[in-house]
Amino acid sequence: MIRRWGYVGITAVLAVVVAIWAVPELGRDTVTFVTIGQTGPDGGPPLPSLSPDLLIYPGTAQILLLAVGVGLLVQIYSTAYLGHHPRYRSYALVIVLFLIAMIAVVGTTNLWVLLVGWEVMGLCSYLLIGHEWESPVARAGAAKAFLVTRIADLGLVMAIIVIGETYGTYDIVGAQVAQSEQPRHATLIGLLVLVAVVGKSAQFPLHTWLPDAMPGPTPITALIHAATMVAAGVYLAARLFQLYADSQVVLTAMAVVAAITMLMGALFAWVQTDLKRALAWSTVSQLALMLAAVAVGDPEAGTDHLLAHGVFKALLFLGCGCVMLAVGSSALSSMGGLRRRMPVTFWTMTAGFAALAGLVPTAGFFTKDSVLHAIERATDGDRGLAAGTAWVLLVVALVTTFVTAAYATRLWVLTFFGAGHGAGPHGTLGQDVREAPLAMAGPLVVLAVATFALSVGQPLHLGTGLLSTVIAVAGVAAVLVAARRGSTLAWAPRPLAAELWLDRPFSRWILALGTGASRVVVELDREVVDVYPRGGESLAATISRGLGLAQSRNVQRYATVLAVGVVMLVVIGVVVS
Amino acid sequence: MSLLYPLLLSSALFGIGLYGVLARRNAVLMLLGVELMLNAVNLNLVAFDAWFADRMHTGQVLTLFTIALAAAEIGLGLAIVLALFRAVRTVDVDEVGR
Amino acid sequence: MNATEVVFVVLSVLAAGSALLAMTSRQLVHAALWLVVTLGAVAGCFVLMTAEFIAWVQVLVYVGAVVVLVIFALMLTRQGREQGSGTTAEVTGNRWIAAVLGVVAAVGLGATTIAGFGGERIEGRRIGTAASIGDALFTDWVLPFEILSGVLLAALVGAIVLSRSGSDR
Amino acid sequence: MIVVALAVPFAVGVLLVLARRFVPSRVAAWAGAAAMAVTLALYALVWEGSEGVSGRVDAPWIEPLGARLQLGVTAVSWPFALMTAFIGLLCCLWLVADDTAPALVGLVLVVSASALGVFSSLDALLLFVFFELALIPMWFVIALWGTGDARRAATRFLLFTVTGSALLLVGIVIGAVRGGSLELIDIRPDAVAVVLITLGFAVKTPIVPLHTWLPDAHSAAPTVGSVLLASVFLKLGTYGLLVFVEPSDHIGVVAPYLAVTGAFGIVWSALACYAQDDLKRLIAYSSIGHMGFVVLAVATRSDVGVAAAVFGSVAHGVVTGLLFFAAGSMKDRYGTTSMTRIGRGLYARTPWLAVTFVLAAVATLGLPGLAGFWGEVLSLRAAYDVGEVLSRPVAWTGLGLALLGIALTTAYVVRAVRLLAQGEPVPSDADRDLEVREAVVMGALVAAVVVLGLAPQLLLDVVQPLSAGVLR
Repeated sequence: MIRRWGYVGITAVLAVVVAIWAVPELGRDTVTFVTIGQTGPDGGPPLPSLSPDLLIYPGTAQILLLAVGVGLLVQIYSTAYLGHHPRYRSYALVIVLFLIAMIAVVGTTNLWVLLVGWEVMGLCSYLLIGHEWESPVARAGAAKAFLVTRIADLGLVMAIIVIGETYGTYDIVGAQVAQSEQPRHATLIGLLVLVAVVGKSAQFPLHTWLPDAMPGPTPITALIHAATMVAAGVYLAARLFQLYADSQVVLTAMAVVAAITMLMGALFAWVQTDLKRALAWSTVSQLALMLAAVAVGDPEAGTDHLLAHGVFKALLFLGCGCVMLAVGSSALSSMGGLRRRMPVTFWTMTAGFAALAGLVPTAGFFTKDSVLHAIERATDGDRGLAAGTAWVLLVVALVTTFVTAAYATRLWVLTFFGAGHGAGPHGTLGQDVREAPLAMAGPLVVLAVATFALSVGQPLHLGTGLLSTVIAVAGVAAVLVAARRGSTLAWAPRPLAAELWLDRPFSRWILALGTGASRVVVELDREVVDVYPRGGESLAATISRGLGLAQSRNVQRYATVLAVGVVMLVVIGVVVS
Repeated sequence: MSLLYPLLLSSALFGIGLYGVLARRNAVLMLLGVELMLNAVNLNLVAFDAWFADRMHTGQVLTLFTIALAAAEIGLGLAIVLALFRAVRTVDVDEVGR
Repeated sequence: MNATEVVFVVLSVLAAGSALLAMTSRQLVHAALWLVVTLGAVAGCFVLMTAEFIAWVQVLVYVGAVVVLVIFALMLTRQGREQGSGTTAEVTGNRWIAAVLGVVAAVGLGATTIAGFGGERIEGRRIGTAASIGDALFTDWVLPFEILSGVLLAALVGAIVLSRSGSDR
Repeated sequence: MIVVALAVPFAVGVLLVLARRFVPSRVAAWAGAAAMAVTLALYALVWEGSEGVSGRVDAPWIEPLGARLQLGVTAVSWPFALMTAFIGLLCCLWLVADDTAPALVGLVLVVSASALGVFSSLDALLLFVFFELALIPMWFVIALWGTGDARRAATRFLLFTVTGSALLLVGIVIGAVRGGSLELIDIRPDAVAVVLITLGFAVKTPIVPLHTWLPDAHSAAPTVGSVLLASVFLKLGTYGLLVFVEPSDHIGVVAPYLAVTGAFGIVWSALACYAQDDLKRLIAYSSIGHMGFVVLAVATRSDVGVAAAVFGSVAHGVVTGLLFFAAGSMKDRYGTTSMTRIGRGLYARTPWLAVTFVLAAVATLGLPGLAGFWGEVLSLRAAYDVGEVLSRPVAWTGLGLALLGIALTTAYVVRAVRLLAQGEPVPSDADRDLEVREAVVMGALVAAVVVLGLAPQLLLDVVQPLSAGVLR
């Protein structure tokens, strides 16, 4: 027990240090550099180095505080949720390593440090998803997550190299300064960054790893796969936005990706029968919303929504963990009627669902409103994105708002209401279904408070605000009415339930291709490439056999050869002389 | 008498002896071939001695030596053939090697 | 062409023909006997070249000793196979190469001698009496002669050692 | 200083081989470790800076040929030499056990010293002599202490390398004749000689398709043999390419082929790795991939390329050394390196071994922050820059293949981790965690991997002034 709280202590120290460093920056308008890298002697970029250059501005400080805050809460939560686990030490230490990596990604201005943090986050995610490595599902999910994100990360590696070659520095600020003088290679850089973002933030078409990562421990899902790491993709897109802001190609591609992903994620979230997986799809959808904000040229709105989403999605996942601990499963069919037994979880998750649905006065409403407003502003077509694209994006976003409200309500209803319909294997709620312990409920309360507190001081845009509220309320009401009429809320068309078969290339085709190719290579290595050594061998053997023929062990043959030789020598001698 | 007659006979005997050495399967007859070639040489030596007629009679003396050596050679050779025959029960040079 | 030459040519043809038969005969003993004819004819040639001593040595050593030895060897090495089938090729596979080589060697040597000694003649002097040979042998050639006797002795001992059967070695 | 540093391990090694019947195992191993420690210290102290040659020794040798005993280290060779001495030391420490053959320690010393000689030679003929000197002891190491079809694998290794050496010697002679001297700086190989030298070193490096000796040799060799082969021997190839081919005026003849085959080798070896069951074969194939990055970097003929090649080589030395030591630990325990036979769940069965293995595996896939990354990323950058001699399509083809290779590398590493470290544990009697000597050796390498990963400047600062033209 004491050792478990020791890890909480380590995390707390980390959080306090970051807070001391970041909190004063929250209100500041100016940008603070710690140090700045310099260009190489020959005008080209210097060889890569991991300089401790740091850059803080208010958005950065917020995300840093979000990361360490959620991290601390997750550590506290884990002491109760996972305290019995024999491998608690590695679990807790990897979380600390993850937080350090996240701080590096968010705080640095050196692209290589960013990359190191970025990949270490991916590694931690891999290790934590696979924490229950006895289970094949966890192993598969971890491997898939790592593979997909790492392959996408090659985009970031190349983007960094291109940035270095283009602007002669691996420093973000330096590159931005150079870009403001003469922008170059915007499309290339932007597309490469987009690849990395799509992978890390689980956007279409690389989105399938995130739902499959759900076998990981639920606190980890809350921290890494909802609040921080997946959001880091959007953060990166926002951070490097200036470098590709001029490229309409990149912005359009980003908008298209965002539009497809947000609607798709929301629809998939609707049809899920598993609470955790539904929340995962919801994360995908919300990340797409943030990316849409970046695409329409308002990365600030994107990071704001990132912040709010980080809080309420962490809240939802942690609440989901409480529910899972109580009923022993994350399947919606085993839940229902939990609101009396688990009042704290119920009320805090209600706040979370409200934020997800975008209802006033939660932070989710305000930040989503900002995003919608940004999209709406982009429809005049002078912000880099074509007006038509922006209109489509706006419509999709509004439809998504409706679907989001609907599925949030559906999950809320199915989890907490219905007085035990389908509750437990025996039809009634078991006696062991009770409220989560304090270490788990406490963080929920903190996050729920934060869900409301973050809305303080947020801007309000009346037009889009009203519109989105109406749409969200319509979504909520439609579901409530259907539920009241006795619907099981199980409307799930087959293509949606199968998630449009988008996972098939990853789970089957690419795997089969790789396995087949590797077999072919091994065969070729053995049968074809090895031909020349074997050919050399048989050539030597043939020659030696040929020469061996002369060694017939027959005196007469030797004598014959000798005689022929003598005669030939004589003939040659005569002819020459 | 023309010097050519013994020389040409010598050439012919040498060629026939060579053929015998290279072609006969029987080891004893191979040795006979060798004797024929030696005889051809002897013929040459004597012919040149008769033609040159030096005081030391080099050709004839060498012929004598050759004959003696040939006798020694055939004696040793046949002894070897006999030993070989006792070892492998054949004097067929094609089979001895196998 | 005088009488000596006529006799020499006749002897030559006899020697060459019997040599050819000796080297091609299927019957091993016949081959040895044809060799006797050859060696005898060559001895006749020696006589015609006035080398009587050599001729007698030839007859004594070759016809008398060597051929007898060969015939003994042939009989001692009789193989069962040969008695069964006389059709076994007594010559090896490379007899054509051997024949060509023999012809080439003979023709080459003959051509060389014709080119080198075409017009030369042997005078009718008596060169090969026992007296003159003995004189040369025991004055100028005495050292090689003695060495040769050592060689003969060694060969004798060697032949005895070699031909003893494995059991009493 | 360098003479002493070379002579000590040579002498101790030869002594151990000669007195193999009279020396106890542990004494032999400790003596070897002491010798290598002296060498490592001397090599560390000899450094005088990146400009010029450090610790130069110059003595007459074979005057009629113009060959002189010229020793010294440059900015390029010093990292190689340090890495070799370090690995040699760890190999000797690894052999501190009761069942070690003293002769094996001796041969390890001779091999290490020969490799150090290659890295320290400033004379082409001397380099070649050391190059060959390392081969025969290696044959004994593989053939006598190997497992499986060791004799065949060792002979295959020997034949491949000796064939390469023959080409190399011809190339050196041509270059020396044209350059008028056997000094490395003066060697001027013409186009034919460059092709010959490249082929010679390509066998050693190895470049696909000249690689088929390597998996056999690695999987058959004993643990220290595998480590030496991977960490030191392959570097002889890359070092040779760096010293002979990279500065040559005729590199353009071979550069496109080097770039494409090097990058193709990354993909090829990664695919081959994916189908392996034998862990040592897998690591062997992964070495081919890493060398592919180095070859690609060399082919660009740029300062970044040189830095990439040096960093890639050194990083591969420590990372793959670590992997082979981990595989060796498994072999010591389970008597096999077949992943299916070792069984799953090493995390639970031998936690520290499993963690070390996973760290090494993650380093080998080039995770940023660990040593393997910087060599790869510098190669990518060199290829993106195109360099002096390549055409852009060729360089970018190499770049694309290399990226694909990185992705595939991740796949096989994840597969290996899944097969070995994760999964429902199947306990076995042989399960025991790291011994002290294993922990020391692996700990040293882990430290090296992490330090090189987090502070690449340590090494890059050594190589960087190369742009001022030390070797060119």
